This record gives sequence, structure tokens and C-alpha cells, in this order.
Amino acid sequence: MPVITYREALNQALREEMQRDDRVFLMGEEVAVYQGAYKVSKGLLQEFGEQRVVDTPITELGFAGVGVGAAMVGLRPVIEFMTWNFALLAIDQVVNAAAKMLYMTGGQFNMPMVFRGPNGAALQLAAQHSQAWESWLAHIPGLKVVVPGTPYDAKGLLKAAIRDDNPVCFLEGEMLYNTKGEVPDEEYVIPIGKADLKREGDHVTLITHGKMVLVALQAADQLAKDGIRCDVLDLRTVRPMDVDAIAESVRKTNRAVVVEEGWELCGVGAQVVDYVQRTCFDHLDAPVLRVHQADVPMPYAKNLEKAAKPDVPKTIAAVRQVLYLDR
Amino acid sequence: MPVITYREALNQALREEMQRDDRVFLMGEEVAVYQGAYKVSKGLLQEFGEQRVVDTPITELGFAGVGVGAAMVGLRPVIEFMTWNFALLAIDQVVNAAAKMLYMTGGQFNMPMVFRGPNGAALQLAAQHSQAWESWLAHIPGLKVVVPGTPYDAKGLLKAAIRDDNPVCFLEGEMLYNTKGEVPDEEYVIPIGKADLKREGDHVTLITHGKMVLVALQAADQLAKDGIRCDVLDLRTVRPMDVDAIAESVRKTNRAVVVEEGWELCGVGAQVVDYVQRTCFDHLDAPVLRVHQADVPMPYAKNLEKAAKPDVPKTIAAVRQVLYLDR
Amino acid sequence: MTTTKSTRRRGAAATAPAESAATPAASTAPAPSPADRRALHRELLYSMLLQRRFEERTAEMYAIGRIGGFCHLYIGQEAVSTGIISQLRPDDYIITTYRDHGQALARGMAPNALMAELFGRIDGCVRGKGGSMHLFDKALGFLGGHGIVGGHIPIAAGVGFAIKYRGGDQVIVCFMGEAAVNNGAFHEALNMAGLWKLPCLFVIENNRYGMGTAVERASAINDIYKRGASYDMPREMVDGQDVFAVRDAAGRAIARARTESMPTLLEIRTYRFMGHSMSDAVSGTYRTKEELESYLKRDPIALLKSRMEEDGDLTEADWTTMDDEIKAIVQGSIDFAENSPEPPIEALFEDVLVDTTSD
Amino acid sequence: MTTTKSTRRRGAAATAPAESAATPAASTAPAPSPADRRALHRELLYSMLLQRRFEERTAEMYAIGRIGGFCHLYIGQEAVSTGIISQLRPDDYIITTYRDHGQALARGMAPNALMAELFGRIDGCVRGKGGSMHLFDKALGFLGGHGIVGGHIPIAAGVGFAIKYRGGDQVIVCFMGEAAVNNGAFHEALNMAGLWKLPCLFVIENNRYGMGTAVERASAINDIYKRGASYDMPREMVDGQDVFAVRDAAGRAIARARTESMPTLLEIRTYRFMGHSMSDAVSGTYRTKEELESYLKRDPIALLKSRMEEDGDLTEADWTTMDDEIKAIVQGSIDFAENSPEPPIEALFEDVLVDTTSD
Ligand SMILES: Cc1ncc(C[n+]2csc(CCOP(=O)(O)OP(=O)(O)O)c2C)c(N)n1
Ligand SMILES: Cc1ncc(C[n+]2csc(CCOP(=O)(O)OP(=O)(O)O)c2C)c(N)n1
Ligand SMILES: [Mg+2]
Ligand SMILES: [Mg+2]
Repeated sequence: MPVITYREALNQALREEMQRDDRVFLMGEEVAVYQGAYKVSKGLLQEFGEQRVVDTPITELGFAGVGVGAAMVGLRPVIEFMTWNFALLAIDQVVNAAAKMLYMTGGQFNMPMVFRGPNGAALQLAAQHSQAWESWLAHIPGLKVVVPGTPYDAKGLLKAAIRDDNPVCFLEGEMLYNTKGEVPDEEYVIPIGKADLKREGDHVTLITHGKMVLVALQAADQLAKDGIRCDVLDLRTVRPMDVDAIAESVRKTNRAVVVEEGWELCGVGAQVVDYVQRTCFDHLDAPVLRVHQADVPMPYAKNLEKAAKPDVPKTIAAVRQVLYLDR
Repeated sequence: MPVITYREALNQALREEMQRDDRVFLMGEEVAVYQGAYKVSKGLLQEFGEQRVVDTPITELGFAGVGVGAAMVGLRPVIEFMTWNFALLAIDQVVNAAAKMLYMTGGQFNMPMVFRGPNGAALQLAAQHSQAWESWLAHIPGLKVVVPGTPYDAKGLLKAAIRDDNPVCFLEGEMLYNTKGEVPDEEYVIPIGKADLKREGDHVTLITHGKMVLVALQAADQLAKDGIRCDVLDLRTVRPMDVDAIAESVRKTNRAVVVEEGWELCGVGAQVVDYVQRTCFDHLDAPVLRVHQADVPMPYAKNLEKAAKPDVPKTIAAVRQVLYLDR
Repeated sequence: MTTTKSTRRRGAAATAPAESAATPAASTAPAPSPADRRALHRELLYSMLLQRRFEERTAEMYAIGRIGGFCHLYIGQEAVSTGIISQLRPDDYIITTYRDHGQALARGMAPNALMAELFGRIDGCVRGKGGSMHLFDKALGFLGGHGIVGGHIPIAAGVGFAIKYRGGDQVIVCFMGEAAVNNGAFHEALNMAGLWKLPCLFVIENNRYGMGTAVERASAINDIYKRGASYDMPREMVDGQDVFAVRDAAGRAIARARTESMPTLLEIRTYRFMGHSMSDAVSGTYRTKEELESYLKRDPIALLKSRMEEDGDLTEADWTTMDDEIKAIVQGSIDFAENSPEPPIEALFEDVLVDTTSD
Repeated sequence: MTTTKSTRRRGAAATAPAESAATPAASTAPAPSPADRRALHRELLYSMLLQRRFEERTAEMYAIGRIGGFCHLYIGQEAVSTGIISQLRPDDYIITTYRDHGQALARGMAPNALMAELFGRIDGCVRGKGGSMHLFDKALGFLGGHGIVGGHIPIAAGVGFAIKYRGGDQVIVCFMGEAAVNNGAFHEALNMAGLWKLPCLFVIENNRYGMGTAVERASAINDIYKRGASYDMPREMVDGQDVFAVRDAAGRAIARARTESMPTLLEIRTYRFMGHSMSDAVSGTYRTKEELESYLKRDPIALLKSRMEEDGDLTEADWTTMDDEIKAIVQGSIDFAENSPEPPIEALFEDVLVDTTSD
């Protein structure tokens, strides 16, 4: 199977879906002439022209709304946020327009659109450019929220997102764009809302998504050397969340650690904990622990940034703790 | 002790703090000439003049930023959002400027400011005007998030918020403005971050905040008739959260129900559950249950709205369930 | 599947933007045949009077608790909705704010569906999900009914974008209050519409107040239409109590949008005769009784009525017949709404997501 | 505690807004004494050259990994920072974007503190918390260093509000790129500044590109200063490679702000000689080598240098002395930064909240 980058996987998904359906267009800052701030849209302007690959002014609120309007009358916009950090400016359109349109209109207007872009911290981008927003987005009914961690999932889920008749928030990772993985030549689409068991074990369940999938897998590798076998469950979608897959794994392992990139309070991990204790109360042998960003804005200094981020050692420490190996 | 409304309590707090410190000013839509969309600022224009009680254009992003700038150079702005629904437009200033300023500036610029206004659903205002935002705000380090449920708490906490040198998000309730309670004549200030045990019992802990405090208390009243005794713990502040108070009560009752106004996923309730299972794992006799808004945008129709909202019967049902009285 | 045609002329040289009407433009209606004129004027009158009578009863229904939530009446501004919408084709689009009853009726929304919506009943235009602020009707190209001030303006630009994307010659009209122009959403949307030359007509209904704030206390300039200059957009100020003036300006702007894909900014000076919403007094805090009364003298319906009487197009009997007919329709809508059931409780969880894809 | 004086003239009649410089205004500097002139011009040259040399070494340090994250160089635009800031008083305020090294140095931030910040060290101006995009210095009234395009413009209006609230005569200068003017934050802030007559100077550094997007592909109008008309604000276009032209325009605008509390919008036409950030090629995708080269001919430092040579104010030896001195200072800042420790790990949890109140 070909091995390609996460970036290429996304590019393929966009290209294939734009070829398949000429109602699909890509709009955002620097997506066209510049070929994408992170080159995800490389070559698309050349293939599809400036009508379907559209550079916008720096107006997140405005062009998110343009996407909503276009979707109302039947187009299928893919709106790129250069990063999700800037989407805060557009969040009113995402929440108050896109997510609620179907409901407010009594089912008349669906929103076949995707909001996408890199999410979370890269390297030393400091407080305003290093935020993971999936917990906020997961809070909102009317959205689907997809957080792929591998090239394979990125491609299959972006295609699903573009075909979905609901507004889908699609969170990528700048730090993932260069990561590689197998992606088949044949067309495939991954259903939104299904978690994926990325590794099997029976001592503890690591529940994670997005960029942290790689961290959890590395932690599991290292733990295996000590004979600790982990289920690594990649949620892939945080709204809707695959509660059944979570329960199934935790009922088997009786222990869980949730690893996420964002902040602690009201994070996706808190919601997972809530599901776990409700569905696996009698199965749990230890409290569920969480690994997440330190509860601070992201600092610039390299050493502080490293200390702030969730990582393999912190994950291993949490696993050992739920196994009562350390206290 | 005088009995006054929640609205009057807020008005007193604003008036007293503006008298006390002429760096404090109130800014927002309709706060001055109109006397406040919900009349919270009644009489303030007349007492303090148009320099300190300032009507703005409909520019949430803009005037939130004006508040940030004024705070940077030493004023103490109170920024009123007509409702927190509209604060989505300003959320970039709240999160990326106010919450991060101290950190980004290495401690040079603190943000002595308050963002305040009514939060959550009123009656039949439909999807875009009926949202409770405390879960989002609690997610963000650098903020304090205060959610008072009674006139007494509203006054004491608003005074504390205005005096605090950090950015405080202060969430009121349109449905609370007319509620009444005892408020002393003497000056008092309530420390931010302390929960308040509003009712004592030993069978189950109801953990709640804001508008739902009244719901929880009513539920507890009714449950008492069946001999079920509830601790009702009012968080009052959801960032920081009073983890010690939560743990103390749940270790006593061994059972908890979290009641909140907002949506389920990644809600404040999920975070409370996370704290409870971590701090009271061996004390819990039942999974913690949650009562919250239905996972849908708010509908207009009266019967649907009622069905969507958390209320006394739903709270009672949850309590009976954690007591294994019903299944 | 839609066929894409490359007819968007992004970056094409703009026709020189016109700025006109330092004082509101007076009517320059051409002279049609007397029969045509009469038919048209009756249609306009009917449209405006339906809005008026409908909302008078709406206020009553609100007072007795049949209608809840926020409810913003349009009374006094009917010449704007009717004047603009009477120039549209059935396949054009309309988008507006929470103050949307007038435009919905002018566009032909069934009074029954509208009243049932206000009552929160299942036969409402959006099944009771939206209420007064969120009227929608897909079949009429009526795209709402939006509650966040300014929020619908970028959406309008998006509809314009889609029209151009598809290579069609439809037009989208976006109604907004004068207070919305200070909002960032207005600026971002108009800049894109001007830059990309989208077939949008932006209609500012300048009724002098955003809630209790007079325009000159919120906007750095008082002649709001001049803001079009920042967006390379033709712009015009219009007397909003004169339905003919509105119609004329709309005709010019719509033609420009349809044939040249050129957006226009119209500032229409009007006045709301009622409070901002049902809880707001008609006058007092922020506007005087005298001011209100002076504007009441230019009631758009009364102006049209006397014009028609002068022209010999309307007798007192005609008027009474029309008025009675309309009142009966409105009463019918109330009866209809009363008899329409509440939505079933299952509807709570419907319309959150669809389960379809483009496959 | 601050004493509040009611000197804000909200709603006061505005002096007629000026619109000038359909072509960039040339320098109209008055003629000072030769000695004064020489001293001033040397100061300007020094300021600009310090920025240039500092950033040349910054690029080197970035290349070898001493600096991380985003880093946006100012090279080519130095006449703007120096021209404007040389007109300010020490108690005035400055706020800017992520492209902030130039203004920080022009304002007098210590090169050591700046370089240490870029290195992420504890002696950095914000203790290593902010990096290149977030320079702040309270003592200098330097209010950052902001990363969200447009986000700092309302903050500038807020500082202007506070100045007026306190009854002072300070001024706030807000630097922004030309791409920021399309953002809603710009519109909301300028409307309030124009409406309330705040003592703000809004400086658009029009370097022709926002990342890879040329101004005419992002803004509906190309003469951006004309947008000031929407906000009742005096406005001017200025040649940004000519430090004297910038100084003159700044002088006029600052005087207006200080004495009349009147905001101004200046569009300063300049060019960035480097890529948008360190990962962006200097030319290629979105601008040609030829275009770049034509602008390089108007290097603001070279222009000032030859002017001074013509005036007999600068010999080659003077230049070399100054350049060597500056290079030594910059090298010193690198040494300083290298030797400054990383922040202690405890600093991670510092500066999130303060534990003080106004009591
Ligand atoms: C973003 C936002 N801020 C505030 C409000 C509250 N609000 C509703 S209508 C209104 C006044 C709008 O005035 P204008 O645009 O002139 O329209 P009009 O009501 O006069 O038709 C305000 C402030 C809102 N709905 N949305
Ligand atoms: C709201 C927001 N959107 C996008 C970005 C990414 N971004 C950073 S700089 C920039 C271009 C800004 O151009 P301009 O305002 O002309 O300033 P210049 O970089 O030319 O100095 C963009 C798009 C951002 N930082 N903030
Ligand atoms: Mg109005
Ligand atoms: Mg630029």
C-alpha cells in the first residue's frame, strides 16, 4: 500500500471530492495562489480554477458566513481556517448559524459543509496560536466533530465529512501534516462516529484522539516492554462519541486513561470519564485518569512549552498509576 | 434583613463599586439611556454620567476589546453583554486577549475587568438566544468564571469580581433577575472560588450552580417529603472550582447528581464527575448522574422548550436513580 | 447536480459606483397604463395592509400570551418590504433579521403558517421550532429570520457567491437595521461582495434606532449609505415611507445585480411606529412622543392610500372591502393557529442532524 | 487612584475631516538649524539601522535554531516605525501586530531584552513567555505584540478611551498591516474611535501583501485610507520609504489627537523586503523578483543615507562608525541571550492569574 503523508492524504481527499461533485469548493485564506498556508491545498487552484479554490480576505467571520449562505442554497463548501485559533472570530457563524440552521428552520435547510484546518499547538507558537478546540466544538449539538490522527483516517474521514449533509468541524494537526502512513489507492470512506481500536491489550484502555493517538501508541509501545498491555482506542470523532466502543474496551480492561491535547476543565476527557463511570461503574478497578495540557496559556520558551504539553512520559505515568504500580 | 431582587442586588453592587473607585466604568449596549436591556444598570447613567456609563454600537468584539485596552492602562471596565449569546462574537477578545494577557506579557499587564450579562435560556427565545456558556468559559485558563444563583451571592460576588485584578466572566440569569432574597445593608464581599452548601442532607449531594440552584433546592424540598435528605452544593464559581467542597460532601453522602443548565458534552457537569470519581472513588455507591439541557438547540414551542430544559422532575428522577429507588 | 459555469467576473473592472440622493430620492415611477397602474398599486396596498393588520393582531395575541419570546413588529416600515420585494422574481432570495414578519408576508408566506409559527404550533412555517425571529420558507427563497445582529449579512454574501458560482442571474436581497452597519460582520461581508462583485442588494432599514440607541449615537457618520464607498459599491438613500421611491431604487439595484452582478447598498429612511420589541414602550426613554407623532404623519399605508385616492384608483368602498378581506384572512390565521397542535414531544430531537449524505 | 476629569468631548462637533494625498505626500519638513537637523537625522538613521542590523542577525539566529515559532521580519519598513515613533512623547502608547521587532526597537526596547525574548530566555522582555510575536514593555508604553490579525485594533481604541476618560493628552498609535483593514475588528474599532473622538492614530503599514495575498485581491478599494471617510476621520496616504514624509504626517496626526482628541487614519505605502515569515520565500509564488527588486531600490535606509550625504551630514566614516557600533550592540544582545537561562519550570504556572485585588 502506498505510504503518504497526512497532508497528502487530505489533499487527495479534497481533490477526489472536488472531482466527484462540482458543488464542492474550497474557500479560505491563502488556499489558492499561496497553495495553502500549510500546503494542504497544493495544486487545487491549478486543477479547479479560482472559482472553486477561493482566496479570501482575513475575515474569518465573514467567509464562514459565506460558506453558510452557499450551503443554504445547495453548494457544499469546505471552509478552511488557516488555524482553528482564528476560528474563534468565526465561532458565531459555526455555532449560531451552521449548527442551528437545520433545527431553527424546522428541517428545511441542512448544512452540507465542512469547517477544517489545523488545531492545537505546533512548536513555540505561544499563547494565541496554540489552542485545541475540540472540547468547545463537541459541546454544540448540530455539529459533527472529527479529529483524525493518521493519514488513513484523515483521508477517509475528510471524504465522509464532505459528503455529509451536516456541518462537520474537521480538526487537523500542523504537527501531523508530515507524519506518514499507509493509504490505499482504492477509494474508501470512513463512517463518522466510529472509534477505532488502534492497538489491543487487556490491562488498561488508553482513550484518545487526534494528535495524541501517536503519543498514546508510543506510550503503549514503551509500556509493552514492561509487560503492560494497552488497548489504544482512537475516538476519531468527538461528536458524536462512540460510547459503545469506550464501554466495550473498559469493561475488558477495567482501567482507563484519557489522553487529549487540550485543557483539562470541561475537556473531551471529562466527558469520556463521565461516560465511563456511567457505563462501567461496576467494572472500574481504579479512577479514570486524564492526561492533558497544563492549565495555562501556552508559553513560548521551548522548555516551558514541553512541560505544558501532554506527552509519552506523562501518559506512562498515568497508566502506571491506574495500575497502582506507582502512586 | 432587606429582601431585594437579584436585579437590585446587581445594581447595588455596580453602584457601590463605582462610588468606591472611579476607575470602574460600565460599558455595553443599552446600558445608559435605555437603563439596561434588563434594567440592571437602572439609574447609573443619572448618577455617574455618560463618561462612566457608556452606550456602545452593536459591536461586541469591538467593545470587549475596548475594555481590554482600558484595563491594560489601569481602568477597571465592567463590560456588559446584553446576553452571553452575543458574546460569541467577542469571544476572541475574551479568550485571546483578556485571558492570556498576563501570561503573554510575562506578568506585566493584568486585566482588572469583568465581562457580565445574562446567560442561558429565558422563555421561548429559541435557538440563538438560549445558550448557557459557562462550560466553554470554564475551559479557559486565565479567566475566573462566576455563576451566582441568589441575590446575596450575586451582590457579594459581583463586588468581588470588580475588585479582582483578573478577568472575571460573570454569568447572570434573565430568569433570575426578578427572584428575591435577603441581602444585608452592610457591605460584604464573597470570595471567588468558594462553593456554598445551600442545604444540608446526608443521602445524596446535588452539585449545581447559577439558575439551577433554585431547581436543585426545590427538588430537595420535594425529596425531603419522601425522607430523602440532600446536600445542595452551589459551586458559585466554575473556574476555579471548589474541588474540596465537592469531595467533602460526596464523601459524606456517597452519591451525587450534577444539575446544570447547559448541554451535556464537555459540560461543567462532566468536569464535576471527573473530580468526584478521582477524589471519591472508594466512596461512591452509585455512578454520578447528570441533569442538563437536552442535546439539541433550544426550540421555540413552549412544550418543546419545557421538555428540553433541566427541571425539578428530572432532578428528582436522577436522585432516585442514584439511590437505586428507581431504575 | 449543479453545473458550474465560469461567469463570475472576479476582479473585473467595476462600473463606476454611483452615489446618489444626499436627500432621499423621490419617486420617479414611469407612467404605466391606468389599469396596470391601478392593479399594481392595489397589489402594493394589499401587501402593506396585510402586514399591518397581521401585526396588529399579533400584538393582541402576544398580550394574551398566545405568542411568547421576543417579537419585533414591523409596523411603519411596510413600504420597505413591499417596495423591494415587489421587484423580485420568484427564484430570487431574501434574507432578513428577527424583524421579519413584514418581509415574510410581502414575499407570500401563508399567514396561517406564520401565525401558527408565532403560536409555536406544528403547522408553523418551521414546525414551531423558530418562532417570531426565525421565519423560513425554502419554497419562497425566504432564508430567514436571523437573531444575531449582523450575522445574516455574510450569509447573504454566500448566497450571492453561490448564485455567481452556478452562473445564474438570481439576486439576493439582504435586509438589515441601521444599527447592524456598525458590526464587523457588515464590513467583512460588504468588502467581499464589493471585491467579488456579488449579486447582492443590501438594504439598510434605517428606522433611526437600534433598540434605544439613535443612529447618531452609534454610527460615526449619519449618512450611512456613504459607507458603500469603502466597498466600491453603488449606493443610494431612499425615502422609506414612499413605496414608489423604494420600488424605483430597488428596480435599479436589482437590475444592476442581475445583469452586471453588481452589489448595491441602499439606505432606506423609515421609522418604526412601535417599540423595539413587545416589552419596549412606544415612546418615552429614548424618543419623544412628539418625534413619534411627526413620523406617524408619514404612515406609508396612508400615503399610498391618498395617492391612490387622488389618482381615482381607490374608493372608500374599495378600501373597506380590501381591509375586511385582509382582516378575515388574519382572523383565519389566528383560528388556524389555535387549532394547530403543539409539536409532538418527539420533535424535540428531530432536525438536529440529517442522516443523509451526497451519495 | 486615577482622577476622572470630564474632558471627553463625546459627540462634540468634529473638525472637518481632511482627506489628502491621492498620491503619497512628499516630505514638507521645516528647516531646523544645521546642527539640529544633523542630530535629528542621525537619530533617525541610527534607529532604522539598529532595526535592520538586529533583524539581519535575527534571521541568522532563526536559521540555526536559536529562535523558534513564527518570526516576522520588518526589514524594508523601518521608516514607518522610526518616522512615527520619533514623534511620540515618552508617556504615549504604542500597540502593534506580531511584526513588532521594528517598533519595539524604535521605541527604545533594549536589544538585549528583545533578543533574549526571541531566544525564549528568562531575561526576555516577557520572561520567555511570548517570543517574537508578543513583545511588551510596560515602562515604554509598548502594549504589544498581538497575534490575531485585527485583534489589537479595538484594544487601541480602548487605550484611547482610557486616555480621554482620565482627561490626559496622551496619544495611542496603533500599527497594523493593510490586510487587517478588511477585518471586522478594524471596522468596529474605527467606528467607535470616530464616534467618540478618541486620541488614536491608526497606522496602516501597506506593504502590499497579507501573506501571499496582494491588497487588490483582498480589499474592494485600493486606496485604503479612503475608508476613513466611513468613520468621520481625517485620513492621509504617505510614502513609507521616506522617513520625513512619515514624520510629517505623524506630526500632524499626533497633534490632532493630542490637542483636539481627533483620531486619524494614515495609510503608509511601504514594502516588506523579506518573506511574510521565516518559512516564506522572499519572492516566487505571489510576487516576482522584478517587483521586489524595484522596491529594493527605495530602501528607506539608503534613501536617508544619501539625503544625509547630500546635506553633508554624514561621511562614509560616520556611517561605518555608526554601523560598527550598532553591530556590536546586536552581537552583544546575542551574547546576552545565549547566556540568559531558560525560564525555570515553575514559571510555567506563573502569570496565569494574579492574586491581588483593588483593595
Ligand atoms: C450581536 C447582537 N447583539 C445584540 C443583539 C440584541 N439586539 C437585538 S435587535 C438590536 C437592535 C438592532 O437595531 P437595528 O439593526 O437598527 O434594527 P431594528 O431593530 O431597528 O430593526 C439589538 C441590540 C443581538 N440580537 N445581536
Ligand atoms: C485572525 C487571523 N487570521 C489569520 C491569521 C494568519 N495571518 C498572520 S499574518 C497574516 C497576514 C497579515 O497581513 P497584513 O495585515 O498585511 O500584515 P503584514 O503581515 O503584511 O505586516 C495572516 C493571514 C492571523 N494571525 N489572525
Ligand atoms: Mg433600527
Ligand atoms: Mg501587509
